[in-house]
Amino acid sequence: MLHLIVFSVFGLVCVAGAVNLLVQRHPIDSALSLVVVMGSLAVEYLLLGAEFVAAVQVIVYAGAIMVLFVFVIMLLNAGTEDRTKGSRVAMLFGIPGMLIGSVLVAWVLLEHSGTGRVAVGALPGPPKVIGWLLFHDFLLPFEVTSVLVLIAIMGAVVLASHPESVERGPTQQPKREG
Amino acid sequence: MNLGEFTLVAIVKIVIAFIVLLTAVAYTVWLERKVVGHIQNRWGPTRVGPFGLLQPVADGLKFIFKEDLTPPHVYKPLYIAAPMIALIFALTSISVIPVGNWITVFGIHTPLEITDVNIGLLIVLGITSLGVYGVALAGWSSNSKYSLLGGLRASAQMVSYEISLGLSLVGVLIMAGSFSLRDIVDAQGGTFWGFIPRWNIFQGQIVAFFIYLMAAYAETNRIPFDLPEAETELVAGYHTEYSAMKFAMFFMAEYANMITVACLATILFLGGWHGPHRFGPPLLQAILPMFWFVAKIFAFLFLYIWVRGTLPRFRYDQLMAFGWKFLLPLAIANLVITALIVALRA
Amino acid sequence: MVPLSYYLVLSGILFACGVTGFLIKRNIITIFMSIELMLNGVNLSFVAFAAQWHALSGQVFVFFVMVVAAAESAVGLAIIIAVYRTRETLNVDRINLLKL
Amino acid sequence: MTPNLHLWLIPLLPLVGAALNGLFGKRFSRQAVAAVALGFSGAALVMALWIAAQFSSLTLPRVETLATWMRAGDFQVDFAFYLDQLSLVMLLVVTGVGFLIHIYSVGYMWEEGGFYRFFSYLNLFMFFMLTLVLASNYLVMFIGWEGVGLASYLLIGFWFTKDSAASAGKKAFIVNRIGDFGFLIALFLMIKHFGSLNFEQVFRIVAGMPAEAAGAGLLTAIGLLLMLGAAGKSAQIPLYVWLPDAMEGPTPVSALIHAATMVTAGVYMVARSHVVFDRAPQALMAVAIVGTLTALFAATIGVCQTDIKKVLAYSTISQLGYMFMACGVAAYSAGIFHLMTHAFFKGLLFLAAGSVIHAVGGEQDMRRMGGLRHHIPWTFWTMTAATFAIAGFPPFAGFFSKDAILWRAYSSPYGSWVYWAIGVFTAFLTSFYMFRLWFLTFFGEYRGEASASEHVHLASGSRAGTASTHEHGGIHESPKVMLIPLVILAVLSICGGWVGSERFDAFLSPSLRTGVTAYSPEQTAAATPAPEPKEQGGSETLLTGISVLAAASGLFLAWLLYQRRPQLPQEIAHALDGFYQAVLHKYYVDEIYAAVFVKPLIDGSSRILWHGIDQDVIDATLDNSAEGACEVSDAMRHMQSGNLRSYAGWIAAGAAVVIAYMIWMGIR
Repeated sequence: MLHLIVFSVFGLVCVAGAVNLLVQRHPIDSALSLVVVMGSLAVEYLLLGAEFVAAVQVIVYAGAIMVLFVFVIMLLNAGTEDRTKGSRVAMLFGIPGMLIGSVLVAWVLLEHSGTGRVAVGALPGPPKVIGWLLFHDFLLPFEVTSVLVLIAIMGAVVLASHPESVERGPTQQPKREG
Repeated sequence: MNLGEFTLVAIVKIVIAFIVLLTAVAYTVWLERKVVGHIQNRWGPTRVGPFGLLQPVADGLKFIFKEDLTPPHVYKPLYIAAPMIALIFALTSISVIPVGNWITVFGIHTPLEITDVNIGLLIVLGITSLGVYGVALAGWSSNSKYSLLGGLRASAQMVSYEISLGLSLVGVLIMAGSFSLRDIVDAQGGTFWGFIPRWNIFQGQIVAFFIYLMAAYAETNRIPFDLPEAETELVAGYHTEYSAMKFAMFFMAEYANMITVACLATILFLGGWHGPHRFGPPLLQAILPMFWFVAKIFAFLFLYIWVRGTLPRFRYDQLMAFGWKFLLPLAIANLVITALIVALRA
Repeated sequence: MVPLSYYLVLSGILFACGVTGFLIKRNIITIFMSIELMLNGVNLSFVAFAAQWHALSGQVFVFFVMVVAAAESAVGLAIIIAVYRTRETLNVDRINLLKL
Repeated sequence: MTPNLHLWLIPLLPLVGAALNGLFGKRFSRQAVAAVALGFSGAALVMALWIAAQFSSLTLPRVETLATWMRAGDFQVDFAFYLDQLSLVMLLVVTGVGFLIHIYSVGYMWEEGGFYRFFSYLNLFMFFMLTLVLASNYLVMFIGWEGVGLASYLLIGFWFTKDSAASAGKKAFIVNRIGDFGFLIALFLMIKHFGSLNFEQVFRIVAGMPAEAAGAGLLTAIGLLLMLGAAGKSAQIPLYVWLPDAMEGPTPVSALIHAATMVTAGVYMVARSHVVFDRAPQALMAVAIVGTLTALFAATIGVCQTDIKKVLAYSTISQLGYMFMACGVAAYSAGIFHLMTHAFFKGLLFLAAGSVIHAVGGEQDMRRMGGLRHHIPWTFWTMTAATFAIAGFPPFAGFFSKDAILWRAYSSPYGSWVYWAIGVFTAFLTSFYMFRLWFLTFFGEYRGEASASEHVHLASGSRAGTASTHEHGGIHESPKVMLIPLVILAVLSICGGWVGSERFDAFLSPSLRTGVTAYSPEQTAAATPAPEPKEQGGSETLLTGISVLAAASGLFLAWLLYQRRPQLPQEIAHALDGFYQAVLHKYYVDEIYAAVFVKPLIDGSSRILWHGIDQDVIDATLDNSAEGACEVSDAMRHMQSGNLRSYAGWIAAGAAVVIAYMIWMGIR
């Protein structure tokens, strides 16, 4: 019972955050709602026993990725969005498609697979075991992902740096007075 | 232990923890003013109470009774929320930090911390990583260029240094093999050859301690990395537009963070509540561990203040270069070497 | 005890919110956040299924999703900065040069 | 067991040399290139000699397996090397003559561009040739077989800027392909029917086949196909056309590849497969007939050639025909004997011819030579030895081997007096055209241009563009490095035959004769009737006398026509105008091939394959589908509005469709 209550509370917070993301017109509000969603999702993970996932969710998603978003919003000084009407397709096809798809999926989930029940801490994911999995069963994906991250870092640096400094190259940057 | 008892104990512990923490925050401020004063050949606070000991109380009263000013053109919801976010996260992280062994009081056996979780370190890291929102949002919502610059600096700086901070801790984690702060402290009990304590700092993690120290200074926006509030260039950085209690919240958050960091350093590197062999009567023996713990925290805080009174401020690009080009590779090297040594020893 | 399908429905709702955000938001950063929202929804279903089938690989997958999301946001935000530098707008309706 | 001989080292050493020169030779000095090439081929020679020295203590045949190459079910092929008396002889010939020609090439090619390339190819050739010779199964042999073809192609086209050289290389390659095609099919037949390519296994199976099956279709087919392969490689009718053109390559190449070693690979292969041929009399007869006809046919063409190297080329074809004839009458040892002596004297002839060409500055037409014997005495004397050897004068090497062949052609159970008669007539022709060459080149007056030095510059300039610093003071003797191999080969040409065919036969018998009996003695007795001596003793001496007489009459005729009465050839040519023209134009074989095979092929591929299939079907399909795609995308591109959210809308709608479809599929 307690489980259901906690689940419902944080589930509602989650959904509220998601909806708030849609409703808010200022990106920083949307970003903060997303942080709320992520935080409550971390609690849901904890409920499922995935303590390490929950911690990483907070540290990486809320603590790093979203900070990056907020940082960019601040950097670009993004204002409230203007409701331009650039796309009829999104309204005519996208929204109905999305609705149809989610209704279908929800129907299938509720009708056909609603038998399983999970208890609190259904599957503990201790860091030790997860680390073992990562470095044994999933070693190749792990290494590939690390390469991906490296590429992403370099890509981000190149993309975000000023075009002039890229042309000049790092070696020819003028020495700063120190 | 039934639910009611559990709740009661939890509430009691929370209350005690917060009272102690807030007091500690207040007296850390006093300590800082006093020490910096002496470093600069001044007296520091002397007027209120003996040695100015009542100065924090006076300051608190002043903050509470000041007019709560909200400048125009600020983005109000976030302007109000930002200091709260900062303070809440700063205070929350103390909840998983153990200050001593299990004790039995009034027949209740309980650990000396608010809650004992097996991923305590991760929770502390998570909560402190959320603390940056307070600073960043304060800077942005103030709608002032000084604040914005401060906020930008803060978020970039904290995200950057968090990586080195996290990596410096991994070495300790490998040595202890657990995320639980209590396990980490327990792993540091005993001595080498009877006189060198088996603290992590003496077990080859001295480099990690150095990285942690640097990253922690940056994370708490302290000199020499206090760029977000660099008063000579940004007036007061992200809290330029804040006053009265809201300003006090930022102030308290900063010192609470310092204490958290000091606690963490004590637990991870300085052997927690382990100290010299126990002596004296049983009561003393029960209290001594806590004394060692507090003493170490005090030493760490003193180091903080000492550095503040001594070092100048870094330039921003120097800060970033230091973090990415020196600390991060060093942390990675330390991690690799530690892992190698542990693997070889196993 | 909570039925597994509750978790799945919750993740579905989050995912649908993400899709909707992608469709109705004009700010490119918000659109990007909608993608993160979708990823979060998927992550929840991963963890829920992991609990259902007692297979930790579900949780491991969440890590991979997170890492990919981190890489993606780093590159994506860099692209956004580059776009903003040239177009001086974040409204995707105004960034539509890629057409016939 | 004797200790491991490391047979694999022998082919590998030249390969290392080839790799070194090929990869880094460009930066080496000429001396270094020559040192590498000579060092590695010389090392191979030393190893071969070392093995030969241990010969008496070896148990032959021996197989040394290096690694498994492929395995499919029961079928297995190893990288394995095989050493018996036959391959030992071939090994010595190839490494010995090869090394001498390497030495010679250093002098001959010194002025040329692409020096390192030449030696890299030459070493590569050695590698493949040794692989071929040492192979222990048909597939490894095929590697060598194809490899020497490749090396031959590369070396014929060594002056690839010259159009004729490039096309000669291509011609050699393509004509060889036809032969290889036969060889390959023979291999496939073996795999299918015997399940192995290993010499020992195949021969054991073949020897074990019942008598009535022996000589039946399968073995005949395999034999004929192997013969086709051998004919391609050894330039027999009808695939000989590439060899004369192959003279476009540098002269040492002609000596090494197109006289001494590679072209004899076919003979070696037939001898190696003798177990198969012994059981297939029809195939054997085909070999004999092809060999005999080739011998005669090429000799007649050789009579009229004026290019010194072309004469030698046709002579080579003719001599190879002799070897085939010998194999065709099951006198394999005689064939191999002739192969060996031929390697000595024909190699020498080519090298000496090269020396002559070198001396007169690139001129190859004998009509512009003459009277050279005083200018280049060393060349003259060595060439004389070789000429007498090939003509078959005793006691030169050629006499013994040719005599053995002719005698066996007459006396062998498979033989016939027809083979013998044609052989003797060919011997007469051989003697005639060789002495014609000899007289034209070395006697009489010098008929070339007065100042040969101009010629030299033109020639070397056109060849490699190196305006040589080397001083060509008119006609001059070649450097020592070229003469030493000549002398060695001359000694071999004189003495090489003294072992005598009987002793050689006895030496080779373990691999060529006991092979049969070892595998199944009683079968041999049934299949090959014991060689009933036709008319021994007196008739052999008589026949020998006749062949020596034929050689002597050839010498006399050549002396008469080209020394005594130099105007006579013209008159004879006029008298026999039609026939002379035909012979001069090599019986128009090239033209016939061009008209019968090449032109229909080109027409067919350009009309049907190019215009018909490629342009009208394949290209048209692509063009039309591309145009269709253009039109469709022209209509569809309006979907691509450039608006991100529209794209997202399409994705969402599409995803909904996919979800609906999958759910529908799941429900159904």
